[in-house]
Amino acid sequence: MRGSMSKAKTGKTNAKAKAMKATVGKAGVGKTKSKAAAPKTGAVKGAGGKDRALGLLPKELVLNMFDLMVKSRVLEERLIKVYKTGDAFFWIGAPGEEAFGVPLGLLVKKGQGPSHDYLHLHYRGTPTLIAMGMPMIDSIRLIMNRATDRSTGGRNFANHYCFPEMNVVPVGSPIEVQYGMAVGTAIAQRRRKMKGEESGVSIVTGGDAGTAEGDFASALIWASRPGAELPVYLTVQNNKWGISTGFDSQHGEKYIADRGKAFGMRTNVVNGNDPIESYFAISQDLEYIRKNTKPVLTEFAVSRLYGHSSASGANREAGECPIELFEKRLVDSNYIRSDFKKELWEQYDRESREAAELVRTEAGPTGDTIWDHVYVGNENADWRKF
Amino acid sequence: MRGSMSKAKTGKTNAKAKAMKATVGKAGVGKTKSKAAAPKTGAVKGAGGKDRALGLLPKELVLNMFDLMVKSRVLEERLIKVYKTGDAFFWIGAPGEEAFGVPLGLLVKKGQGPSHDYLHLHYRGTPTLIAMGMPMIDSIRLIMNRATDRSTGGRNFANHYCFPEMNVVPVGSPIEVQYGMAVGTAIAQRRRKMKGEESGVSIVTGGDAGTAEGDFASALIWASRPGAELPVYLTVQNNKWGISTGFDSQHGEKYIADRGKAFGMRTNVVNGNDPIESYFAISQDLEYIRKNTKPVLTEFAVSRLYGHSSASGANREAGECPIELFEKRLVDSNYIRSDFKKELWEQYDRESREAAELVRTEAGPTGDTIWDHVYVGNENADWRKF
Amino acid sequence: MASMAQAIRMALHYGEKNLGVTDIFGEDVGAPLGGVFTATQGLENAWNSPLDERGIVSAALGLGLAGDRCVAEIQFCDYIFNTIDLLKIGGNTLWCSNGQYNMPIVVMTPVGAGIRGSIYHSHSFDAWATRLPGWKVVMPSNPLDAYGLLIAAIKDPNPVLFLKPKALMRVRGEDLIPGEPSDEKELKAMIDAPIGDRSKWKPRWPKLEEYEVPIGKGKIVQEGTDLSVGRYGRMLPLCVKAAEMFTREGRSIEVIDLRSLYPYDWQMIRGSIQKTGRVLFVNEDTEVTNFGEHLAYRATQEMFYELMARPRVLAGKNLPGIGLHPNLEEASVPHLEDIEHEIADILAEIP
Amino acid sequence: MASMAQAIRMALHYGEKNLGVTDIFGEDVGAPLGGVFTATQGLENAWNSPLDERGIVSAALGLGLAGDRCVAEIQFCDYIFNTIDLLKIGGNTLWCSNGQYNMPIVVMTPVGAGIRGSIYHSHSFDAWATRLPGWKVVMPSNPLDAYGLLIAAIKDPNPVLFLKPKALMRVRGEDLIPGEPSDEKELKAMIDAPIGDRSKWKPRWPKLEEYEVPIGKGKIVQEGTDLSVGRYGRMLPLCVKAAEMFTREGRSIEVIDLRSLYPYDWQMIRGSIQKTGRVLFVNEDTEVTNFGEHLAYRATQEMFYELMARPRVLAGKNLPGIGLHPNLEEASVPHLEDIEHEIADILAEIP
Ligand SMILES: Cc1ncc(C[n+]2csc(CCOP(=O)(O)OP(=O)(O)O)c2C)c(N)n1
Ligand SMILES: Cc1ncc(C[n+]2csc(CCOP(=O)(O)OP(=O)(O)O)c2C)c(N)n1
Ligand SMILES: [Mg+2]
Ligand SMILES: [Mg+2]
Repeated sequence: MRGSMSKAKTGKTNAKAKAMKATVGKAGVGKTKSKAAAPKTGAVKGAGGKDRALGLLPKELVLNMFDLMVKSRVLEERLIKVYKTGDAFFWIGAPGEEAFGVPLGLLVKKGQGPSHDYLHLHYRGTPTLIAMGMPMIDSIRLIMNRATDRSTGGRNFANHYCFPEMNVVPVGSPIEVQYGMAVGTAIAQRRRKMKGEESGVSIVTGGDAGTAEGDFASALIWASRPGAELPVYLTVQNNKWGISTGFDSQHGEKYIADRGKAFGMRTNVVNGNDPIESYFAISQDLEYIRKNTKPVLTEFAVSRLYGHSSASGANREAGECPIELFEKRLVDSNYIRSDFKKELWEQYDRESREAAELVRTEAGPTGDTIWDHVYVGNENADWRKF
Repeated sequence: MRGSMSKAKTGKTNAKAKAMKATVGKAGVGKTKSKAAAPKTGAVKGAGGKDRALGLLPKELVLNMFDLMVKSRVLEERLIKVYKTGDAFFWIGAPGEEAFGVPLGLLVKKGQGPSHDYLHLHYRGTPTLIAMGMPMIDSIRLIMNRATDRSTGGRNFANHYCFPEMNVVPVGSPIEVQYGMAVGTAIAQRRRKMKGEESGVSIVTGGDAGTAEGDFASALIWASRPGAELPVYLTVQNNKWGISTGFDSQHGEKYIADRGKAFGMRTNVVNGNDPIESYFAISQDLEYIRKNTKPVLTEFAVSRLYGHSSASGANREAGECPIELFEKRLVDSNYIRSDFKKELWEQYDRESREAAELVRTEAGPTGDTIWDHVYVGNENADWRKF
Repeated sequence: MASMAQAIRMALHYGEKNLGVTDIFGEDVGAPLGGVFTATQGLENAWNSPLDERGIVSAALGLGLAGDRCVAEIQFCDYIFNTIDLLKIGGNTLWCSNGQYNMPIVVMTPVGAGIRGSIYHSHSFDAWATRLPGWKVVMPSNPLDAYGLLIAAIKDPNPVLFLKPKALMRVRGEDLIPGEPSDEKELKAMIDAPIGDRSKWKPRWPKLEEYEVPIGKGKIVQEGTDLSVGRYGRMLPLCVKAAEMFTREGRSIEVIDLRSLYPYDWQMIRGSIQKTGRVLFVNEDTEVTNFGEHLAYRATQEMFYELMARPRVLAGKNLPGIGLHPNLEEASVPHLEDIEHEIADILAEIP
Repeated sequence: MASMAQAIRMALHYGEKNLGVTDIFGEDVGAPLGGVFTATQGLENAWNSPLDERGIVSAALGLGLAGDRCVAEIQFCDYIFNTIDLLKIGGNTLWCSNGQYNMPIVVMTPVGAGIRGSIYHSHSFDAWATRLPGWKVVMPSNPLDAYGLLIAAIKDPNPVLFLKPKALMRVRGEDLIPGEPSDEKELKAMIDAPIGDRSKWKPRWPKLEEYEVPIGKGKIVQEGTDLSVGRYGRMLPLCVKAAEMFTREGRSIEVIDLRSLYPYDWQMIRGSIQKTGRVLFVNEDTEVTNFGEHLAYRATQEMFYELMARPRVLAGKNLPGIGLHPNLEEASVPHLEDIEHEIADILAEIP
């Protein structure tokens, strides 16, 4: 990180749209593939000004993060609209987790197989995937359960992504089991690392309430076996809620991350509503894991801005908005003009609306596909035909 | 404890057999019901001498603990003999855990129902039960699966005790689930306590390897819910083994007890091979729980002296023997004569042999009892008769 | 008329007031939500648990050991599958302890498809539940039965699994619950939590009476002579509809609501089959190693030479899940046309 | 001849040498013990896991996602019941991911009674296993089949449950495993870990050859004409013995070893029943909602008018557990006399 930090200090003013789309050379390998022609930032001065943290990252990266955060939020709001107009049965997603999810997506070593990073996401992964280049339409096809939905073929809920070429393993509904599975991919990665082969990190995300499941603790045990420590990045997004149940009503831990300490694990607590802080934390955590082949447990404080899911209405609720906070900083530091976000928003909104309109014309899966993929190669699994 | 400590300093010399059998008035409520006429201690001088810790407890209590530890060991060795002579299919038990188990049994608030302490034991509970007054023959009937086996009716393995009148809930084979169930009885106790009713503590025991199960972590969460903290005593007996697997090969924690810290829980690490240290620790822990209605997690280092179970031969293996260590201290401090243990041993050995001989003449359960106790009151559970 | 969610709520209220229910708990069971289907709103002893199904069932077991009466909820049966070992313990505690410790607990959980719940809100649990000896298993198909079965479950000294057909939770019944005001709106005003701030809300409970549906007793929902249909839970309305269709065609279909899965009312089923000579068992759990197969097997054993047609089972397809898209869901679990088709087929069979 | 434990060990060795098996793990699976039944002694990639069944299955799932081949063990199937949700994930990953992620893992676990294992070392898992769509389920009854089925399981791109009948683990077979030295003692000296210090021990593996028992294929163990007995695992020797008894009495019993429970070899079962007109399915899992009932149900559906007697199932009693005392165990799971009695009964049935 030091490298990119000092580079950041030389960050240019008047970042161009093209610059906004560029990836940060050193730390990030993810590229955003958004095809929208971004509006100009309209920035007049720069390099962070009084906001010193801002100035520690290259300006293009900072602006790129903002862009992706907005894009992710617009997409989620589109999904909510799709739900509310009756074009989907259910919505669940990530508005309020962009300042954590976007930096994560940018810092992933993207690709397929154990030589790259695995992503064991839960149902709030949109920001990460947007940062990794997922086209909006993929998310819309999923929520509208079309046959064209790559992730699940119209079988599963919104935000239940699956993209093997980016090592995004299937997002499931059951809470917390992803932590145990991340241990498994990390075992595969550790084995390769020990043989001197190229290998990645297994990254897992999940909510605060879910850490009450034994599987979270199980992952702490397995990640820290002496002499077999795993390259696994255990993250928790603490929005202080599990559906209607407040964190503080059920949890005596001050910080969930403290639970790693008994295992001699590196732990952090991070303001996940601050993309700069999140970026540095994730970047340093991943660097530590890659270098030491040891686990890290980091807790990110995040917001839940549209309630738990459509089951609770999917309406905007009170809460710190990471995008608004970030926008203010960028405006205050003259990275963007005050009308910049609106323009960006409108552009992504258009993109998402057009995508939704297209998807609406696409067919759903037919009933006869239910037996597909029970076994590999569609080997018969129907006992009537044995 | 302070009270009994100062009292202890006045401990009498030449403790009589009768004194040995007495319980300590203040701290302990358990009474040993052993009917064996104990040999004389033959002690010539006393009050701990150079062994200051010894002197902190009443001498009668110290000698009583030694007596019960020997009795428990003799019983376990009897069970092993019963197994080795082909009169039982399987043995598992507690040789090496006496210095933890006996003090625990003496400190339990014994009785039936939530106003007393619950015991959620695992399959190494003999010392605790001997200290609570279980007749040896009950244990022998269990291992020989006779119809007279009160605990299970000949259905379950050795050391799978169940004594409702002492709140000893059924010992099961599945590892670690007892921690979650202890949470349940503790909820019942907390409710009573909050209403100002008489209530006890839920005490749970278990091994080191088993703490890898999620249920252990789950109990930490449930025990420390803010404003709903439970009167539960979470103990771990760390013998450094899970069957053939060494603790250090699987666990990155220096101390298991440290896992309680993130939950703001009182934690301790205790030398469970020292009955005096164990007695003080347990006594203070229980006092804390009774007073504060808050959980405690304490780890006891113990020995495993006859291997895991009969599956690994049930032969004496290397390891610190808590009874030998204690005997030496007692001899060195002139609490007992050097031939005292031998006498005591022989007496209990006789008692256990006679019990085994009697049990050998007793009948096993008949096949037609299998449908008994599926439902309460033997309500029919056989579908053929619906 | 009360919905099933309201009926359950009233039974639980009756339980905490009159039957010693000390704890009603699970994820989001307490205030402010009162359960994802509102079935636990306004109850005095309802509380939110950590997000931990194993902890929930374990705590229930402990409460049972302490002799307290509790009703624990697993939010969706889709999330009960990490607790099967604990449920087994619930079912074997009395037996393992030589009759010394009974386990007087109730575990309730919503089951089945029908709400576009996708892969993890559409699971069934009835076939699994019947593989848990020591438990009693019930599943109502209407609010009054839900009320009566839940009261029976709470009073039973054995562990009882109370399966809630989630697609019926909001459906209203045809019979008043004893003590229920006859005006639906009045009931709502009394016991439904308001939208918005609930912190000061308190329910006004009607003066409820005890009403028990004995565990182990089924009910003939519609009498008939040509064919018997045995089902439970959500499949009821469908079977009744199908039966009506055939009535119009001059056939007479008897429909049995099992209500209890274990112990089950064999005398009623047997009597019905002896009358009609034909039987169809309908449920929506996956079809291989399915409880309907047990019933069909038993019918074959005991009435092989009386049957006019093969006892048939119509159940969910043997798939890893139920897909979200309606095309997928409908191809996976029995729906009206499937049932009609099966009935027609069985009626057409000539021995 | 090799015992089943040795056969499994050899298949795993073959797997790590030739089929890319990277991890063989579970509680006490690695050195020094090599598994509670010695089935994993001396393997290069065998390692001990924490005492955590959920962790074991989860890790296997992760390894499967990474495309690695692993064989995970649950020490006794009695302790697999806290992982049913994870096994369901194993079975639905390919389906949920629209065919994008397969799950090429093997989970093996000892099952059944017969070793005086008492309540928690006597459970069966076959009925449960057949309720896990997406999995293949196999269960050998002799060492050679164990070798061939395990190799097939490792090669299969789907998740496979390999059920080990624990009472047969030490029983020797009648056929040599391809590559196995003909002298039993030689094999022992080569691959059995010594008593005492094992820290320097290394196995000398015979030059094993690939041998696959195709998943989904049963085997007619004994041909006959009067009655078909379908069974698997530990029930084989008993059924063969019973069949021999009847042969002496001039009756001819066909015995089928299913070997695969899902997919199962219906063609073989059906062919056999069509020949004999009578069938008995034997297994030791609890009898209500039992896999045998599925097979009996299907036999009834497809051969109702060809059957000479009701298809019968003999299984374990529907009890919460299997008691330790021999009187209890014998009254709970099928034993020789039970099987003989059932066969006699079915043979005596006059249509
Ligand atoms: C095992 C399991 N139990 C229950 C649920 C139902 N459920 C879905 S989300 C949720 C709350 C999760 O809270 P948290 O872990 O904090 O994540 P958040 O939704 O707040 O991001 C619950 C109880 C589930 N999906 N899986
Ligand atoms: C859930 C479960 N998994 C596996 C087993 C098999 N088993 C019995 S004892 C044991 C080791 C337990 O080790 P530890 O918890 O340290 O207790 P110890 O026996 O050393 O006292 C194992 C793996 C079991 N009984 N239950
Ligand atoms: Mg949360
Ligand atoms: Mg241990």
